Amino acid sequence: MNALPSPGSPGSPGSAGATVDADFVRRWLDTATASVDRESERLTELDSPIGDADHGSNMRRGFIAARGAVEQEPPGTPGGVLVLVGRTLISTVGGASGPLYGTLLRKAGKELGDEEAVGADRLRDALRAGVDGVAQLGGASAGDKTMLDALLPAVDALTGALDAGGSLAEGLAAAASAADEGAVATTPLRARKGRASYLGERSVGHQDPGATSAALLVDALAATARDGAA
Amino acid sequence: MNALPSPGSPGSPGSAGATVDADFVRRWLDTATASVDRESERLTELDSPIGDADHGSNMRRGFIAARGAVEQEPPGTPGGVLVLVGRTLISTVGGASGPLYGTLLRKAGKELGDEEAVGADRLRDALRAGVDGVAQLGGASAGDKTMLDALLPAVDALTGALDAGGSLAEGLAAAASAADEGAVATTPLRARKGRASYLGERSVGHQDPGATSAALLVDALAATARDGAA
Amino acid sequence: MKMLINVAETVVADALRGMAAAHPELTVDVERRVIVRRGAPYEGKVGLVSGGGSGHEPLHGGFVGRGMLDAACPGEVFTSPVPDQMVRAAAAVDSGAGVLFIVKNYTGDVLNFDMAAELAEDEGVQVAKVLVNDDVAVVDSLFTAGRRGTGATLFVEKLAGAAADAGAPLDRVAAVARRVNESSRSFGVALSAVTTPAKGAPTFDLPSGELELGIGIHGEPGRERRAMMTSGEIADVVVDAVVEDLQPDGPVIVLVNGMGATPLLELYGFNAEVHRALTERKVPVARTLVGNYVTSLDMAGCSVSICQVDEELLGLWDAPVSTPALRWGC
Amino acid sequence: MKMLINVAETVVADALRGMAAAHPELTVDVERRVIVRRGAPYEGKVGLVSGGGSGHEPLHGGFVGRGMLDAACPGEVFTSPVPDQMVRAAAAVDSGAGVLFIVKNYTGDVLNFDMAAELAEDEGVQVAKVLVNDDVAVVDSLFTAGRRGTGATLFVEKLAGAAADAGAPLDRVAAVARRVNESSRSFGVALSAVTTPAKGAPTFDLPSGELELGIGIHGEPGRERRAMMTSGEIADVVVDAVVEDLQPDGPVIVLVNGMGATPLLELYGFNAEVHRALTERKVPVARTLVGNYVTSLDMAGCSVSICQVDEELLGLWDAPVSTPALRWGC
Ligand SMILES: Nc1ncnc2c1ncn2[C@@H]1O[C@H](COP(=O)(O)OP(=O)(O)O)[C@@H](O)[C@H]1O
Ligand SMILES: Nc1ncnc2c1ncn2[C@@H]1O[C@H](COP(=O)(O)OP(=O)(O)O)[C@@H](O)[C@H]1O
Ligand SMILES: [Mg+2]
Ligand SMILES: [Mg+2]
Ligand SMILES: [Mg+2]
Ligand SMILES: [Mg+2]
Repeated sequence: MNALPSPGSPGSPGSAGATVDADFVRRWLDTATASVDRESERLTELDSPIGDADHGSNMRRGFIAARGAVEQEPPGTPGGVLVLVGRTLISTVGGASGPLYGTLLRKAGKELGDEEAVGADRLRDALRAGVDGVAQLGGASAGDKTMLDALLPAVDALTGALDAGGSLAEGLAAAASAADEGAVATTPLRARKGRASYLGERSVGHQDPGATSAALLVDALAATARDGAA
Repeated sequence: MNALPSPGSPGSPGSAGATVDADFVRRWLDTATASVDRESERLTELDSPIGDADHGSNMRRGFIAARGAVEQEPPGTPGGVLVLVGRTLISTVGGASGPLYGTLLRKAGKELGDEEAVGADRLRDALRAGVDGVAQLGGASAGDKTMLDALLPAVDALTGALDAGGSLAEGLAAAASAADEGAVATTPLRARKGRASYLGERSVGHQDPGATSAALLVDALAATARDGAA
Repeated sequence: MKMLINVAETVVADALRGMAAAHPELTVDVERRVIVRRGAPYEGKVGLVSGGGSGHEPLHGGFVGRGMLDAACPGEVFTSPVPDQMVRAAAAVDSGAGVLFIVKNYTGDVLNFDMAAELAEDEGVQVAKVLVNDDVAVVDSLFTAGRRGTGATLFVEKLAGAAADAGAPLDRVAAVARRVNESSRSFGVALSAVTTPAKGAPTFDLPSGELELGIGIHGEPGRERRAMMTSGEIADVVVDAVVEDLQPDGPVIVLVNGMGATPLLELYGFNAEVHRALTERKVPVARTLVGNYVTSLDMAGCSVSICQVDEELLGLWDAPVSTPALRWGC
Repeated sequence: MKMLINVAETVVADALRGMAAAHPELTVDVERRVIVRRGAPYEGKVGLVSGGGSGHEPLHGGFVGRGMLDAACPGEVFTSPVPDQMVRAAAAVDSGAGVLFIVKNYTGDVLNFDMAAELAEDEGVQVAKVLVNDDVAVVDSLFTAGRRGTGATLFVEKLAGAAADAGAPLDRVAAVARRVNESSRSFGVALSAVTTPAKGAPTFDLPSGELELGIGIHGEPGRERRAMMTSGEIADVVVDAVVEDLQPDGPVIVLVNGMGATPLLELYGFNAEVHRALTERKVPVARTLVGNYVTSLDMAGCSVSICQVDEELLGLWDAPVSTPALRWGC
């Protein structure tokens, strides 16, 4: 709860005090967009047996649009970038993932207000706010075989790492591992939300596409921190 | 032209004088129906690449109906049976083959009028009249890749065999061989009538379904004479 | 190949029972295979009768009703009906003003309708016939059975039907029908072959990555096989084929017709390209109809039909029609 | 898999251009993906807006017109539209009498329409929402996203549309819509999987000799796979599913709906079996609609929807409707 290294304390680059600014979020967006673009077919493939085969193209369309929007009028704060990305996803994705990811990022951005640069703890607060928003909007809980099964463990891992004195990069690396594991762990679950829930028992044995894309987004966050820290 | 063995001369069974009566035509109908039934899939198969994949079911439907009609009220003369078969084909087959085969048999039957039993020469006359009817109705000539390419050689072979003093069974055996050869010889032809003509050059290399079914009908005629003669 | 059927033998009879159940405004004789507009014959009105093999639905049964056909005779799948059906239909719809047979140009249809016309005239019904032969994919020469009747059948049935509805006498209705046919051209493209219930397997092989140009509506292969093209490229080929043959010098009605299994989403997209192609060739479009009207069972693909119209024909097109598959103005 | 398209990315935009070209009675905003009835807003009339993923055509765009929808918002293929579209549609059709959003029950549709409703209300438009959730194949429990909206959407749009056309106020139109949904049930069967333009291959494998029972309209597999059955057997399964769930004690309207690639010949044959099955279960049929109305691209198969009706609902069904895909009485 009370992170020991105080935010903004002049630690080594890569400490929990490392700053997340608008540029950081923009670099994350670039990495995430590239990753979603690259994995688009796989996401659609995962959305075929238990969904409607559009998750990859949905994510791709949304992130390319978000990147365009941010490039056209780059907001000056990390919160501003996140809100713009969230809004753009809502306006361009559609489906279940559009409002959900849009809410994730909008709520996260709103949490940051107009702070110009934030530390790891505030980023964690923002992610927590975003994930809470997703849970509230979609009504899903852990284990329902949704994107939350990657997002919730990610935020928990980040929190744990920071609480244990880890740096931003370390915390996000832990979050990424947890998200990846969470995504893989959706395979044996029976879906209780979204399209896959229509399949009942037949949804078992397939990895959830939204959990998979959520892990990609968290992975991109970790990569951004790692590259910035290098 | 002038067949030497005069019609009706009391020759050996199987001579040109052998009689074709209502029973003969009924036995032919049984044999032809069985053969069409057995070969139905092959006829439809042949009608696939250059037609509309219905010739087998057309023929099968028509001959089963014709057999039913003849069984229900068996006409007493060979001409009567042929006319009834022709009429039934017209009323039950549809497509190109319905009116054409219907006309073949109706015209053949009409040629025989109400003669109770006829010899080989009259049967030849009847077939000639039927085939002329087909040519007139359909407007096709030899080499157009139609049923006529089996029927015309069959009548010619029958005529030739009888002219050479052959028996009914011999004449019909010759007719059957000629029909079979004629059917096979349609393969390299380019269709000029019926559906296959739409394909132009692409009709080359496929055996005509109607010529194939025509050969079956002539084969059945030969078999009827042969079995009767045995 | 899976089909939503009982057995192949009863497909047509089953469909007729289903039509009877769905359309109380039609009298469906399942046994004798005649679909008649309820209330026929209509006093003083010329009766319109068409028919052909089944498998092209909604053609023709779906076009029976006010302002179009008075009766339709469905044959077996892809097999023209038999004369008995047409004779019965003619008798059912003749008010004394005579009957027009609308016949698609296929050997089977022509022969059977010819026989029926003779028989119906023997029974005292005055019969006129019009042949629909709009398919430019077929070279019309002494060496073919002539052009096939395809999409333009809808134009002929609609416009002649409107003329009959307006009280025109038999020779006039027949003249309209002939003029519509002469003013119409069609061309079709297949993306997949068709599977008939009787055969149960595709009638020809169409490898992925290829399409057939110049197909008919009976699962026949086309004139030519080509590498798969975009919707825009296909529109150019198809529009070229019909426009070069018809050489219209005035507005046309265009039918963008699905062969059965092509989604409406794709058909509408194709329609955009057809309009573009017509506009580029300076052919004004007066009316457009997009949908599955003259189909070939489960074939994927499309055809385009155009009909050049003057004021009279356009008026007949806009006139009220009320049938299961085509309905407006009433 | 071959499609009549240019590229997957432009499929929806191309279709909208094609709709615009075919239907001058509609205003199609291709860029912003809104299809609006020409002349809207109609003074004093409640505006009806629906929408959803593309690939279900003619739903919803084909149902825009007199007596049905005022506007439709098409999303990407099988992807619900975005709130911006619905907000724009609401603004375009609101005469001040308010707007009803007709929403098929899918997480995506619900979330996007919810957001749109908030935004539209911010802009001063009074919005009511009705959820369509008629698919009995889905167990409606806490452990699912609830029943899907499928064929009954047509009933809701038609009957609520007629109520709005007759001048009913928003709460009344919404009440009719809800009542129709509560009185309706659907169940679908797939004989083949669906191929989306984005994926370009079937979304699931369906071996020959098998069918999927309880499918949705987005290429999702069904609840159960079975050995292929006859049309009559399928009708029994499907009719049992909807009748046992709805337990109608009066006449129903029945929609025998094709999923896209099943020939009309087969659908009519299936309708005969559906009528037989309903009759055997003593369910009287007041009206029947047979055709491809709520489709799933190129899927072969069908669904049956029933809606129990009283005098009022039957009157609304028979009321004039004039849209590209459903038209009668005017
Ligand atoms: N109620 C929900 N809460 C959280 N996530 C959800 C919910 N419903 C669906 N999802 C996520 O959305 C993903 C599907 O997204 P997508 O395919 O883009 O939308 P759609 O299901 O509308 O086609 C699922 O894999 C799941 O992770
Ligand atoms: N004008 C014609 N004259 C003679 N035979 C013809 C003619 N047109 C077609 N045929 C024959 O009919 C056969 C096709 O019969 P069928 O498949 O039953 O009818 P359809 O072509 O109407 O489907 C062809 O193979 C050919 O032998
Ligand atoms: Mg999806
Ligand atoms: Mg044939
Ligand atoms: Mg045929
Ligand atoms: Mg979707």
